[in-house]
Amino acid sequence: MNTLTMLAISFQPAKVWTPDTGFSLDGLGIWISAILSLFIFSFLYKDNPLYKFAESIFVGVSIGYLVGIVYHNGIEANVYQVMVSKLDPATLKNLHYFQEIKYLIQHYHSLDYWPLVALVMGLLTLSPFLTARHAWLTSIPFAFYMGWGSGVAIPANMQAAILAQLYGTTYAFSVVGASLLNGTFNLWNLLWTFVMLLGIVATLWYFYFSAEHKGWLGGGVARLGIWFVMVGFGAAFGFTVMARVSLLIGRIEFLLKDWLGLITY
Amino acid sequence: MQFFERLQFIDRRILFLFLAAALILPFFFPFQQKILITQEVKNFHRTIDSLPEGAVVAISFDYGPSAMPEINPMARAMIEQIFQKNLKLITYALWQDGEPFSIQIPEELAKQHQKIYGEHYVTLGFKPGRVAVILQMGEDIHTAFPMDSKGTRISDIPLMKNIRNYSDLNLLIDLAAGADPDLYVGYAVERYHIPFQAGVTAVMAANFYPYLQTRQMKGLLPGLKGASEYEFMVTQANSRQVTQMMASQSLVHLIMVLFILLGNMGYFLTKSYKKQTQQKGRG
Amino acid sequence: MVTIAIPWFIVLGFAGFTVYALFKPPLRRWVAISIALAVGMYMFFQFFTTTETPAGEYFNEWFQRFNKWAIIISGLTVILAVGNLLKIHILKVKKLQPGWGYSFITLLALFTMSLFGILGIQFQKEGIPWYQWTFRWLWKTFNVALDSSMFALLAFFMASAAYRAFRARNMEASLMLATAIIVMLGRVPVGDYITSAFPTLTSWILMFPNLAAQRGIMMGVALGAIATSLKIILGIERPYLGGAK
Amino acid sequence: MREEEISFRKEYFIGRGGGGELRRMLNRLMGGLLLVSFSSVPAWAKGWQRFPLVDIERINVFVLSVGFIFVLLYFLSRARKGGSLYLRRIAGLDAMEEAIGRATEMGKPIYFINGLDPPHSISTIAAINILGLVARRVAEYEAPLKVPNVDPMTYAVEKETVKEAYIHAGKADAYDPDSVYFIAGTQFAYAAAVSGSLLREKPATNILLGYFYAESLILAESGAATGAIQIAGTDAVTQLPFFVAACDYTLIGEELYAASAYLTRAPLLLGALKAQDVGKILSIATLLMATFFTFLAYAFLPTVQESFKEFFLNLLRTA
Repeated sequence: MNTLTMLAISFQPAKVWTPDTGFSLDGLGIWISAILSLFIFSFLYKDNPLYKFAESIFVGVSIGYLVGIVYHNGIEANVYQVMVSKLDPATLKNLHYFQEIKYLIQHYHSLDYWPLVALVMGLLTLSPFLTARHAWLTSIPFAFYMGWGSGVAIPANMQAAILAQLYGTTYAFSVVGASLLNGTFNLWNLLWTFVMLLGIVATLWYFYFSAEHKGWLGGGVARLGIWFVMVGFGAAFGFTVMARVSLLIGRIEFLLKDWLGLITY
Repeated sequence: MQFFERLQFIDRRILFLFLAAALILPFFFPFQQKILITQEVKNFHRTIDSLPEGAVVAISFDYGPSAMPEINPMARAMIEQIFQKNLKLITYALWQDGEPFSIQIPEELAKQHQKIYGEHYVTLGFKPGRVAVILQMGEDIHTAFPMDSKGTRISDIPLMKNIRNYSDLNLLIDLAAGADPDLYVGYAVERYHIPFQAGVTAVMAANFYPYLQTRQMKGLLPGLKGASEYEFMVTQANSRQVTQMMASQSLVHLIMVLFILLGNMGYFLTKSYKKQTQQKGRG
Repeated sequence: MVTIAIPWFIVLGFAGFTVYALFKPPLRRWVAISIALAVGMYMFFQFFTTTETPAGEYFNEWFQRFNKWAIIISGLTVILAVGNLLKIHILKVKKLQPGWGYSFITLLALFTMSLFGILGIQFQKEGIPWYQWTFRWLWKTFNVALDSSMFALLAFFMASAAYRAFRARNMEASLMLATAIIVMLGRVPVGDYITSAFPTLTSWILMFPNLAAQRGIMMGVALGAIATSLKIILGIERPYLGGAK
Repeated sequence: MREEEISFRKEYFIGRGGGGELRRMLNRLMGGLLLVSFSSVPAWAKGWQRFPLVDIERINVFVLSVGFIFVLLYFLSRARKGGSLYLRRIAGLDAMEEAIGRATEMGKPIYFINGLDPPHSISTIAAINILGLVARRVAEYEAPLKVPNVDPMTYAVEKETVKEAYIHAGKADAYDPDSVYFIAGTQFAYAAAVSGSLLREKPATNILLGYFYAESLILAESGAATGAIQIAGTDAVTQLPFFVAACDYTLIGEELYAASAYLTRAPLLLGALKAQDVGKILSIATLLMATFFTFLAYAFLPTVQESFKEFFLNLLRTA
């Protein structure tokens, strides 16, 4: 493959307008995207108006997008549609807004009113923006949500992050132990399983604050703990480098391929 | 001495230059690399592969455009495998930015495999609430998602008629850019005992290895490397895009390691040089 | 019949309490505290009940109802995000503070995107294609480009941070450095070309020492999360009161 | 009582009976107790007999959770009463003291940078607690302090904290109202502004405490480039590697809370920390015992009953 000719021939930037197909919104979108990306990248030099411009758009569109999608997928689907779930969707679909309201009032007895409780609670988040005196009402939905979240979090954490992890560690030892009898024993397995146990115990001990980390045992295990933690962080660091680079590659690919058309595949 | 010290403080523009070169060159001079498949990816592939025909797999799209380069190839390969094996597919998103992906990718691939919406696959769209949705899906998917992404009541969709909650699903997969797999393990796997695995960005990957050992996660696809391995397993070859991205990735890692080593060399040499001069001064 | 009425009494009781508290300021925070306590306790104990009896099913029904409410409420917290954004930026534009132009752009982007979002994702009524199309176009052009560029930026900072700040100062930093280098080389095919030890060693690191450290940290974090959750339920810690104490 | 009713109750109270021998034993115990206590229920209370009971599969989670509640409440009440609860000194605190001293000697400012989270998040609470003490020490030495902020609410709280600290140190006139300031409202703008001023002012000491996101990298790196002593602390696990790489001392995860609790003796933090410590030491003990005995039983006692071998596994089983 002659890569150099590929470079020379295939310079086909995205087209906003062509004589055959006329104006292309897709092409325009790619151009805008590319320019905004470059604005963002200009931050590498220093903070500048172009970057600030792109950033202010970002803040606006990300929340604006959230508004649209939550309105439909959160409120329309989970409040309105649940309320009318006993009614015929085909009939509702063909009604205009006022007819629909009239229809709903007529069929008030077959509506589900439970979602309204949540809707009212949720709308209380508006209170700080409407009245300073009753801004405290906003604490009600948050209290519900946090109480709810805390209630489910306690058993879930106990089960998944503590008991299951203890079980997993113990289970590894039962497997190694059984392997002694059934002839699949491997010294490395035993050793690595032991390293795992040591690492968990040492890490837990490192984060134990009620005793001084002194002496050959206390101090030594704590030191071992921080070493294990550092190995863990090292792995995370290596992985993070990988992730950030991937994101940049993805962006460069967009610029080279979709925008400039330098590569074609 | 100056030279050693300078090794520590090479202008970052030079570093960026090297970085940019390592990133861009493979796009024009692509090279294929050997793919070594890791155990967690093999497990991931096998979990889907061992499902019987007609089994139902749900995929949760919990990532935004920022994680697109890493996770989209996973999503594509995964849905490819699911359609190849004639499994049923349900997609949804717990991150608002994941919704477009959860709709576009299955639709694209469904066209290639002649799959019919509503019979072979369903896209349920986005739902706010994360933990709330995960829990409610365990009890009743029909009330967590009253409508699909197109606005049809999901009780009217043939595929969803017999699917009430997690016990009717054969596998749950999370494609995540954040800590959502933690939530799935805590609130779905332990509570409802559903087989679960995840494809995650590399940033989060190291955190999930404990779950592999406890089998709370059947398999894991960590970052772009995981995606490339998995894609290779599914299609027996890497797509051009992933090959090129991995090539860039390789070069960039090499450059980074080189620079880190250079910096540290400078650090140590400067330190030992200083020590030597100090001793001389004392003598 | 009585059992069906009980939850209504409870819900109406809380509503009544709230209305009463509107006129009795000292009582206000107790509304929130009692709601957090009641809901938290319910969710906690529900976990340990079976659903195999009618009574258990009834317990479960309320569990589901709370879940559904949580979905709706967490959706509505978008009000808070929008409200705060509007408050800050409208003020800035009004007073023509420095940088009000950017605020204006933010507001414009917010309004355009939410308008097309609400009109564009039409569910029940037949959608107007123009809106839908524009919405998808806006998302693809602005959200995708800006979000991914913002994070792609980090690669550069990452590189310069790794080079300039990553020194083997002491034993801990050296261990981290060594692991990071092994993982960086072990997770790309190039590492395998240098020596096949890199991928093997990487797998070992991830499956044993890394697993041990992550598990230790995970257990510690879980204990912390349980403690925090308990404090929230019992009203010892009241983050939900926020500024409005 | 009719036979079928007894069998119904047995089945009902004893539950699904999955799991191993230990769980079955527990099931029998619980079921038996309940059977006895319910056999004399009067007819009018019959409806209550059908009230849902504990899912026996999850009894271990229940016992541990409830146990933890009591431990937590005990330590919280002791901490509130001002009882003597021992916490070891965190090494990072000495480093912090030293760093403040160095800044005074050099006459350069000290930067206190806290994360993006609002003031009610636990890491921000810990950071603000430490800020109070740092500010007091800084006031005593009369070194300049800078606290750039991103969250308006945190900004308001920290302003008060610093002011109080100066008054407490008897240096109210030395307090500079501009030392705590609002610098930017969004993540990257904040990172850019702070790293810009770090590079300009070249502070002697940077203290980064709180919950950080992707901006941690930019902040820590530009701080390291200026040659400042950097002390960081966060419980954001994904950001910790960067701090460890770029800072001279890092408070890892819970060390941040511990440092805060150690310095301020704030009952909320202290009590929770002690309860977590009990949880940790119990976990360590369980781990050592369970792995040791399970390994021995599986490796050297082939003839022993399966239920004995699985004793600990059953105790810990959740699925």
